[in-house]
Amino acid sequence: MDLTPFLTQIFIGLYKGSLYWILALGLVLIFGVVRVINFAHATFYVTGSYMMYTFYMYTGNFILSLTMATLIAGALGVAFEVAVIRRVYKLETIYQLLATFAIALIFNEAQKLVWGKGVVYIPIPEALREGVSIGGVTLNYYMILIMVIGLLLFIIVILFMNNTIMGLRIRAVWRDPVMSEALGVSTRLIYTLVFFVGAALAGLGGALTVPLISVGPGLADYLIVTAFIVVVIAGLGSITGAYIISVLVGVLSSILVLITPELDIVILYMIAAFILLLRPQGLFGER
Amino acid sequence: MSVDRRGFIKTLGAGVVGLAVGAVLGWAAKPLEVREVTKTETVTVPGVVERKLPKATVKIGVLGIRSGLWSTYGEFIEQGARLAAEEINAKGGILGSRVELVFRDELADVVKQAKELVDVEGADFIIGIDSSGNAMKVGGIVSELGKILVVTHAATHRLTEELVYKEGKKLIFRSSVPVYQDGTLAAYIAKDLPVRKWAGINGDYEFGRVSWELFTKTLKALRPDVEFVVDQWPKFGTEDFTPFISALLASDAEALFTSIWAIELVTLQRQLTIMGGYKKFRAVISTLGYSMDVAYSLGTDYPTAELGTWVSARYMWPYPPTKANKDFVDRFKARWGRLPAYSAETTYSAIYMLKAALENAATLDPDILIKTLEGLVIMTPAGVRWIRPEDHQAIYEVPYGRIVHKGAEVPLLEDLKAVPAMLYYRHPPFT
Amino acid sequence: MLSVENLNGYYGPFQVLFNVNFKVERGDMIAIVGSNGAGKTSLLKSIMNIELRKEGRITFEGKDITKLPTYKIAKLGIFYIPDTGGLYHGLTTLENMQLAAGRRTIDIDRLKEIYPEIDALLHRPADKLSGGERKIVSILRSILVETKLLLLDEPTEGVSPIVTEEIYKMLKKLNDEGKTIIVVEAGSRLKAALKYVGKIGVMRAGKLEYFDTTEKALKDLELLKKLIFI
Amino acid sequence: MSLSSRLKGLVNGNTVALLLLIAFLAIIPLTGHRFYMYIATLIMIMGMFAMGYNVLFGYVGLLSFGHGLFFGAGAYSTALFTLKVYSDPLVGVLITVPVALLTSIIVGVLTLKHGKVYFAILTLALSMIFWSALVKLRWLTGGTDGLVGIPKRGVFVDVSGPIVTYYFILAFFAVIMLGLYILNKSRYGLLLRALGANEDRLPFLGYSTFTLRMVALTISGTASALAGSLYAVFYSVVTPDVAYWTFGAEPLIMTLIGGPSYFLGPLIGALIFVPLTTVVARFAEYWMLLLGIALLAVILFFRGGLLGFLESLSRELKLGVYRRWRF
Repeated sequence: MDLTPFLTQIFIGLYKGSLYWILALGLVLIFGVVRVINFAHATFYVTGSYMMYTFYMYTGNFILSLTMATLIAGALGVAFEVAVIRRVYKLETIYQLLATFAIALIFNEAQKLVWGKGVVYIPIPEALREGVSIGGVTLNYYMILIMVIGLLLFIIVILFMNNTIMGLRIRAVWRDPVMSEALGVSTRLIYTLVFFVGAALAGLGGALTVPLISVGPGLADYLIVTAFIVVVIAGLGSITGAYIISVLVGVLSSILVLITPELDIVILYMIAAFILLLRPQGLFGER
Repeated sequence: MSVDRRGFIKTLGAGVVGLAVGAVLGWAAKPLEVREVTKTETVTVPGVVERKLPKATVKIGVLGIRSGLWSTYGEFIEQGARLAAEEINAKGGILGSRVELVFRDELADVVKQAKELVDVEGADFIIGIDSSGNAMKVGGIVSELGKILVVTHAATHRLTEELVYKEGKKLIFRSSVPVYQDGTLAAYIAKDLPVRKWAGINGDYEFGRVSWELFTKTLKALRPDVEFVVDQWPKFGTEDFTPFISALLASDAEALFTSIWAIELVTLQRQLTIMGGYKKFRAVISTLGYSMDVAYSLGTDYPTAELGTWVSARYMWPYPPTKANKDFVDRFKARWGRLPAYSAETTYSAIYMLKAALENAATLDPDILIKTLEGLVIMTPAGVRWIRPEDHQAIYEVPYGRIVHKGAEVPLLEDLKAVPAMLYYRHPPFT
Repeated sequence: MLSVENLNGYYGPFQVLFNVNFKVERGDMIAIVGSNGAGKTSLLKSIMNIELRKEGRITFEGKDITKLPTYKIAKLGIFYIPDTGGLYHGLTTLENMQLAAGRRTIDIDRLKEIYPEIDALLHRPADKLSGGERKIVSILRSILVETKLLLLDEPTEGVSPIVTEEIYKMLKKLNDEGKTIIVVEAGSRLKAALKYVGKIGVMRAGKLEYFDTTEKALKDLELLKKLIFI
Repeated sequence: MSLSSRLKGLVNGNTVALLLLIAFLAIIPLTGHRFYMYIATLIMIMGMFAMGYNVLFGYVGLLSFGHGLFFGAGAYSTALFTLKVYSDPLVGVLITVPVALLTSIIVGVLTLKHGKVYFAILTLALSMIFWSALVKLRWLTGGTDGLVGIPKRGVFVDVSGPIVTYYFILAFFAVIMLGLYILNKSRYGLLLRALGANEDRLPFLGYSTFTLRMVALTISGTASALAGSLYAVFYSVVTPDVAYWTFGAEPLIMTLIGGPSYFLGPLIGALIFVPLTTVVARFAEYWMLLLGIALLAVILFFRGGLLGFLESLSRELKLGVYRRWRF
């Protein structure tokens, strides 16, 4: 049996998984620390995409555009936290959810007013246009870059969380915000910081995909839904779990395309629901 | 399909006619009764004076996708409709009555919008509708609305075959080509290509399924030696096709058929290029590949396969090369700053269809208008449209063409291949 | 040093503190006792501005802290230890210490002065410590920062009598070094507390019913018991 | 004084409002204006959906993101039954009751054992499975294009005229509203609300939390399914959209607009939401923008919903009128 098709599907799955991970990481951080389920995450993602496009159109500089897109998405995250989320922290979960949902609606439409209704994309950087060819499928260097960035982000986040005071404080707020306050940690600052990081990560994900996936209003929805599934399966609040599950979901859904093209999403939802029924806290979550 | 199709194939021999004579031949190939109907259409009514409509304004409700990801399509519909209305009003309206348009977003509960158009806005006609599901919904309640509905984009054959022909919902008409264009005609293009093994990637919904089914069935009948080695079904709204593409590329297919459209098609084409699809597939057929949103988005990046990237749409601005069409394209470009997309033309022509019917009948009574519209033949930018009486489907030709780059902002077409519409359309009784 | 004036506290629509007034002098070691639900924990939380809504005025070293966010109150030198000890599960003892210390380095020798066996605990996760060890670690954290006032919520709850003694000795040592301490204790710990503290308060049904020196309290022991247990 | 106060006790604000509303709905067809009838029908259907939803949300305090599942189950069981088994709208609507009971019990067994957050996530997951099954099982459900031609004319009843359809739906609406009203006044309703207010204390009273929640879910699911069923009859078309989570979130939005802690809150919400989206949709492209802004305003400034706002207003004016509208 020729295994090449499976190898290429696994490769593609790893690349897709890395994208899910970049989004899931922001969701996990925001949910874990701030305890807000952020429906507006796609907003930051799409903002990153459009900013990438806009800056690239003006400067033609890939790295600069990527940096600016990430920072602007992060800044939007901060604005959002300060203007809206801060007012709903103390309310019931449902109001937080709806607030993020409302923001998502508003931004989706607002983006259309600014960037129009069509799709935009930018070319892949010159140096990364080619790729490795396996069995007729080109494994593009740019896709490999996304996988590497995903892995690097994982290493950086784990090192940051375990080896810096700020990381320690974030973990502390994650577990017990009240006690952290009593120890002199400003949870408000941490919340804002986490929103910045989460939104910036989503923006980075959005910016990175512009050369590969065309961007239009609302196009990130499916990606975000999958990232949510990842976070839920992994357990709300587990960083390592989110990485592992992102990659697994990427690879699994990619292989399902090959073997049961009919049923890929159904199977994914079924697996997610099955895991939830057995372990509502998710595979890596604590109760 | 109807019994006389084989006869057509014989008469027309190759079945494919050249660009220059395409329109003329296609016209000539139409059955005799069509030409007879022409006469009734051309008969003007010199004897009657003071022909007027009972209302000073004819209101046309226009439905289209105006919010969310697909709102470009609603925009095309709106631009086509506005252009037609502006032209008509500038020339004194329809029998002296002004045309007024009311636009509604079909994504905000299409049935509610349709009812509101009729009951609150007082629309005399409803036109437009992008999504097949929505067309079926409005089609389902059309007798309750009591107004003529002209669908200008949604392509499901069930609308005309089931609702009009089988269920007798005579108020429904369609000015745009149905899914036959995507499935059946594509097979006529495919049969002449020197490839045997086909791959398919289509949306996992009615339109994608039917396109692929018609394509494979027709092609197999025309060329029994072909094989369909792989088919993939991404769902509606897929933003990343990479897993599907790599599954396609893992097969030994030599050519690719796709009915994916709009934004998704842009992504699909780019990712195909990136992943080496255009090194592998010698030919690509993209049934809605010359929709203007796609052509503008891809621009000079529009990939070309060795044996051609064959594209079509429900109307393509370079075809037919008639003066009427050229004038329309110029007027459209002057008005909106871009080339007309297909739903702009189909909506534009729908309004002119209504105009013709109103001028003939001089009434707003739907029953009389239905009779007038049935069998109507009218010259439109897309060529001559004949409204088939049985299923109220407008019959006209749209060719397939090969994408070429000539340094323009949008890619152009070469080797336009037109096949007479009567040849590849399904015919009553649609068995 | 700390003064609480006309303090009323609410959880949602429910009032839990009623017009509480008292003053704490520098170097005091105070125990506030009361039965379950008497409002002791609420009192500490309202000083720290955690969770409840309040009316009244609280000043610390002359500064009005009533409306300050919790972390700013903490930064003024008030260290609060909840009844759970407030250690973070999943974090090691050392990480828990570091969290309190912030960017300061942890002076292990200083910790050893107070609690010699600290070495054995440093690298164990906080949830793997025994109940007594947890309480001790949670108190030790307070000496890593310039704590002026230490607020403890039932530091000896669920701990053996021997460890209770150990904890109180440790607190006494800190008090001798100049730290002001307020301990909240369940009624059953009244006797243990009386051995070490200088002032005693009794809460009942959200009111501070008694507040005086230990000497005086020892004379009023019967009254105290009545207040606590009835 | 004593007589008027006794009268006040008897004539609860809810009773009057409900009866007035039903009477008002009953005379709408007399205007002969089909669009008003259409809007009123939608208000009835979505109102039923939201009122059913609130049995779970407002009474028991459980947040469901999967109510599209019940609505969709109702719509599809009616559609499939009338199209494939027995062509009659009345039987088609009634058949949803056993279907809804079964669905509720299955969903309940799977989701009610866990905490509130997990309930929200699990209901969302289950409804998405249901939705993707509707999309994928094309041979049965017609895929994304749905099922068309659900009959209005049947063996027992013929509701093919718009006025007949209207009264057919109004009859079900009235029955369900009165049923929910009786539930609300009954001891069971009180228990359910007590459960929402304080779940810790109830087991001591001899009631299992699980059983009570299951009862609430079943009532809620059945009302939602009936709404879905009438929706199918009304439109003659069903598509998988009705099972998608965003559709399932609409009753939640209506409930929040009206006020979840008032018996009629969700219905008032539907009364505002349905015409509002109709008006706002005229701004074509921007209607979702306006919806977002409206939602945000409700969350930030009017969390008690319209009735909550009115209550605090009437309290300010020392009238206390809307207090009697509470559960």
